[in-house]
Amino acid sequence: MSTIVSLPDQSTATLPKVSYLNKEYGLKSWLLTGDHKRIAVLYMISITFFFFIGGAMAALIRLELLTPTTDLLAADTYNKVFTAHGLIMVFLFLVPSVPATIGNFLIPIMVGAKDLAFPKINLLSWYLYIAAGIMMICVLVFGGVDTGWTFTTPLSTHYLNTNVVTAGLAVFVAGFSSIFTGLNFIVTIHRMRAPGMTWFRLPLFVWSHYAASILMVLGTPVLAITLVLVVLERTIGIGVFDPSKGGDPLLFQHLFWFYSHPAVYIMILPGMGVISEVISTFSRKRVFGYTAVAFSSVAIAVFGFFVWAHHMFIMGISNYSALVFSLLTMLVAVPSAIKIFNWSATLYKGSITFETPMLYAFGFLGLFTIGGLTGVFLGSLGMDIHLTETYFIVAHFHFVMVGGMLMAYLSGVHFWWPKITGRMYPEGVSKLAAVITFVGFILTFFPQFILGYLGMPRRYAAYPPEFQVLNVFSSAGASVLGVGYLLPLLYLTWSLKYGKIAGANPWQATGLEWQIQSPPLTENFAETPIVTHEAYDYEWLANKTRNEVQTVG
Amino acid sequence: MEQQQEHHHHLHVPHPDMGPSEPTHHEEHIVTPKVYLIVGASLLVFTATTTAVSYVDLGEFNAVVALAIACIKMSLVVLFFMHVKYSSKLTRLTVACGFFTFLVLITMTMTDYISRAWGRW
Amino acid sequence: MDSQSVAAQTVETGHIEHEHPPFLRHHFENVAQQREAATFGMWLFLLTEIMFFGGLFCAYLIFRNWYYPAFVAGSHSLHIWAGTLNTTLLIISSFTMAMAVHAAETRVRRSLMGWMIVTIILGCGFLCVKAYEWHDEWVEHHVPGLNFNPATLEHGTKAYPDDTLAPDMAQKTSVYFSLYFAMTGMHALHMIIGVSLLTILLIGAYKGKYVDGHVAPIENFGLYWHFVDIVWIFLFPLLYLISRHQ
Amino acid sequence: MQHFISPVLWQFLIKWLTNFAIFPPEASSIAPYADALYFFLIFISVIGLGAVAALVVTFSIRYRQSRHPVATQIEGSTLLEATWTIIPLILFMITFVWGALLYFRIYSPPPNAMNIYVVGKQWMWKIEHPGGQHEINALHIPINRPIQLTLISQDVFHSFSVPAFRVKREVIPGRYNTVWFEATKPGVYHLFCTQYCGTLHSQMIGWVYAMKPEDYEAWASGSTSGHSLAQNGERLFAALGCNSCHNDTPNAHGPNLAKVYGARLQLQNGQFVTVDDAFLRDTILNPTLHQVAGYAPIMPTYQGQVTEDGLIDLVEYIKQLDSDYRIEQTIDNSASQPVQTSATPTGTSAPALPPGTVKP
Repeated sequence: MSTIVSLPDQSTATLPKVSYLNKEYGLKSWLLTGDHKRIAVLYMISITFFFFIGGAMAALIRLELLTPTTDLLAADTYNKVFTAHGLIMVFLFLVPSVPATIGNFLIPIMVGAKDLAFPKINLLSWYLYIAAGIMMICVLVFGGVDTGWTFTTPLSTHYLNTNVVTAGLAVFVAGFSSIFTGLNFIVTIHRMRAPGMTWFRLPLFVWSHYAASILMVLGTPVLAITLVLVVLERTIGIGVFDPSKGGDPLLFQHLFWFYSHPAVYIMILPGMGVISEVISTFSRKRVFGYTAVAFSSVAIAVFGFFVWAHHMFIMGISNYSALVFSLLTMLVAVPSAIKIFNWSATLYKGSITFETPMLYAFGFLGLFTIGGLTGVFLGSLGMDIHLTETYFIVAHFHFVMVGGMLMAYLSGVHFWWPKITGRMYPEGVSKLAAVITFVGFILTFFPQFILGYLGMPRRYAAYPPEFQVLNVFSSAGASVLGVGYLLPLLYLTWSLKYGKIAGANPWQATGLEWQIQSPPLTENFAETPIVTHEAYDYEWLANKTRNEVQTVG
Repeated sequence: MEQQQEHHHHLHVPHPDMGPSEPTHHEEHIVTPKVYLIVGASLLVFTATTTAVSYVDLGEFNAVVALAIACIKMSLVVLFFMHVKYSSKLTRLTVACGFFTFLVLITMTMTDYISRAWGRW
Repeated sequence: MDSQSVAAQTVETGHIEHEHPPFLRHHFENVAQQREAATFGMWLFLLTEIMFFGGLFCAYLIFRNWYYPAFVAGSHSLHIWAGTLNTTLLIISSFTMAMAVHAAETRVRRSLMGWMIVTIILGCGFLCVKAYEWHDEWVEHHVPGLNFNPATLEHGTKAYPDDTLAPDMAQKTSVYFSLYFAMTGMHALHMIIGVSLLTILLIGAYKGKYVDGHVAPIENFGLYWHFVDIVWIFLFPLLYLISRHQ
Repeated sequence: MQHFISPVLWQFLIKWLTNFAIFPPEASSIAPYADALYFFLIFISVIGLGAVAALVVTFSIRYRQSRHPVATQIEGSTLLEATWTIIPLILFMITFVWGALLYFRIYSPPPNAMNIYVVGKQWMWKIEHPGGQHEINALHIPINRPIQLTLISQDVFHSFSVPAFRVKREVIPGRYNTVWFEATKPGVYHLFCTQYCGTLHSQMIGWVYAMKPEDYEAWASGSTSGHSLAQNGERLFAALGCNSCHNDTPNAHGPNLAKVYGARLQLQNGQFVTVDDAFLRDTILNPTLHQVAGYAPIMPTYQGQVTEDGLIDLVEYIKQLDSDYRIEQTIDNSASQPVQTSATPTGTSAPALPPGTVKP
């Protein structure tokens, strides 16, 4: 199979003498760093940790659901396990996944800046994340919490005696961590671009992070105040959401989903940015319809604020209101469709190679398309009545979040691994991992669509026996999926020491980040770059390489 | 190269290629204390007005007047104390964006609450 | 690409070409860029604050429509003099803060410190009045969840003896007071944070900072302070001035 | 033969063959409509996914590097992009309209529907038929007759879901939600709580027994508690002293409740409101929130004094009041005989209180 990898001669190649990794040593130089790349690495280690905790919870869930009865976990334990899975995966993995790691690493480099606008706030964001993580671990250690990640009132405020307050505060703190990340990105993208880096020369990765950041900055505070009210209601007993005091529990749903629906786009948009970069690089071709893809990110961000009540169609909101929200939900599906088709069209007349990031990106295309289209099922009013709160919705958002975002994250990690570490991951085993992940994913979550239409409710520790066969398939798939996720952990760690030396631009990609050494300098660029070419300009890259060869010659 | 030459002067004009929508270097405009004093005094006058008006029975317009005065006061603070009148388009856009999203939250939530009692289907 | 030699070069020649005041952080090209970035960042933070209070305002709007008589009664039980006094204090403090920014821009240290001290005093004054009001509400059993007693609102208040409420509506005043305490509490929390930050800035100003062209911290704090003022400008009519004429 | 296969796998295969559900039964008049939309959505999903898959696979084969070493740079194509904006948009709009029609079909009960009350609580369903049949985690209904459920929760959010009927409605505290269906096939179907409601959420399940009308009649006459909801309501009405004001005497303090159900009333704030179950329940708990024009706001609140079951009894009683005669009869009854306790648990534990009131 043909490949575009161009590594330096391994017998003579060395890693650069000075890079962000070895400029300073010692724990302190990491924990007090202002360098966005080091913070990105800190984030990457932390979210991997929490991903595997959340993953362990998922494993317990799937094990419990092997049989129709509650034989592995008691019902209350099961509730705590799926709550922990949801809270950790949403707030401690998915929301920060691409933005706080790959985004943090790359956004300043892609816009041609030395760092994010506010390095200290960036570090603060990581510390807030860690604080939230520690609080979440305390919640788990001291008895867990069983609200579900949605904190539905009045269950969370009056009917549970688990650690709801601590969990709520953990999410509150994690929210501020994400606000600061988003704020930093927006300021950096507006104010720190290198000379010549116009808006329409920005890589699509930056555009999608810009859109996601807007959602983080404007949406998260509403979740924060909602959780404050929940905590006050639980501790003091004020009555904003409590029907017995005249409050309205549906108001909680409104405020919660005002954040938590855009949060879905916070999670997926950065992943879409990764896919744009990867597909362009491995087809050696400018992304088809750059402007449309860029604007569709912004459109998703804007429309994302108008659709939240589609989580409440059966809750007794006004029928007129339901109509409006359903219509807007249909509209928000269009930009995603545009993106999918534009990525597919990017392949046309390209020169395609199939390295691991590309395989993950293909996986993303397929799974996200299914996830998006099943979202249309749920946005359609009448269909939603039957499908919501069943395994159909579980399958839908796992296709989008895991099939979409996690595939994109893994694609991105593999794609930029040589840039982050200076070394290549092993190509053969990583391709295997990509295929295993894809197969395992389909096996795990596709049966859940069928279960959902059958009516199996989500968050059930025990279920009627006729659902068992499909659940067994799902659990079997989950074990395959688990292997798919453990493999990268192993071989990427291995590659830190034994991977081939990558050189500055192993993929022959056009982004600014590929024009500097791997791993980069602490200040990213030896001198402020002056940008004279469009994003994804492969002719410019070819000319540049030719000139360099001539100069050296 | 023309472009490169331009960039040698980027001390004062850091991003010359950015569109006109985003002037990065606005003139530092120092507002005079006189302006602050006038704005502060009118804010106090508006406070007195809104308190006084609340004792007059205007029916439903009491709330409208109270909110209108609050909006005027807010505009004064935003435009003068917070210098938005003298700021870049980006700042104005940011402020507008904040209020827009706030209105989305309120109006879209209200679409539900207002229309719940409308005719049954 | 010979990155190593380039790297070595950077370390040596890093920022030589720029004028480089001590407060310019290394990753900015120049002072203007740094200041603009800081101000823009502050504005974005204020956006999050708008949405933070936005959730409360949204709740307020809904419940005011539902339980209007309860909101009238709740509002009537507040001291209008305290609300008006606090509004006045905050507006004056906004003015003094604006003057402090002006003093920093014109690089006059003494007047900068003077205006900051006045602002701190006014802020503390606001908090004292607020604390007095809260104490009063505690005494009157108006704190939802802790000592709320709807019966106190069934038969009118001193200022409004005709304000009788049916028992079911009197219970709904707990929603009003829940929102009242959540809103004024969040606002007061912002005031406390503001006063603390201002004290830290004052120490900096005493040491001679902020009058050497590095106005951004003062300017941005000013934005924060004015924002807190704006929140109160809305809280005042919404909480204190409902139907005072009845 | 069996020992060639592991016993676990063998059991699994047996289950596979005998007990493998893949599509829910279509047992209500709505189900075919829901399934039609479902298959339409699957159809467009397959088309959409097929299009993307075809593009990706074809291009990956035709333009792989070994066959097509140099990429041709293409900026984009407005025509193509407009095509794949407009075609999905049209499909999504069709879905929207279709879905909306289905939604209103599911949530607009026909006027002649038979009403059954459902109270959700942690972790059981209490079903109350107007005829006085009380059920826990079971719902008996006749087929070929529209059934409207009036749902309310006593504590947290629940959700009433019958997959075989393709209907579901959130059951929330503090207000009535409604849903309706018409079963078409006799049978026993799952009833689930689908909104996470605490520890035993997965035990909050039951069965819906759809029966032929004659079987239903037999069941209904065999399982009644002897007192219809309206009769219980009548006793409660008297015990709470409602009739001291709502008695249609010339100097009554409260409005006459005869024929009030379904009437259009003017409120004090000038608005008009149609009296339905939700309005009745709400005025009992928050009388002055919906103060009827022409009466003084003197009615006390019954918040915290009447259980949801009691409220249902009262609502059902007021619904049945179609003449003044009934009220007078109530007054006579309450005067002549003391309130009698019935077999409901509230009554037995606190004999002084009628069923439906909250224990002090």
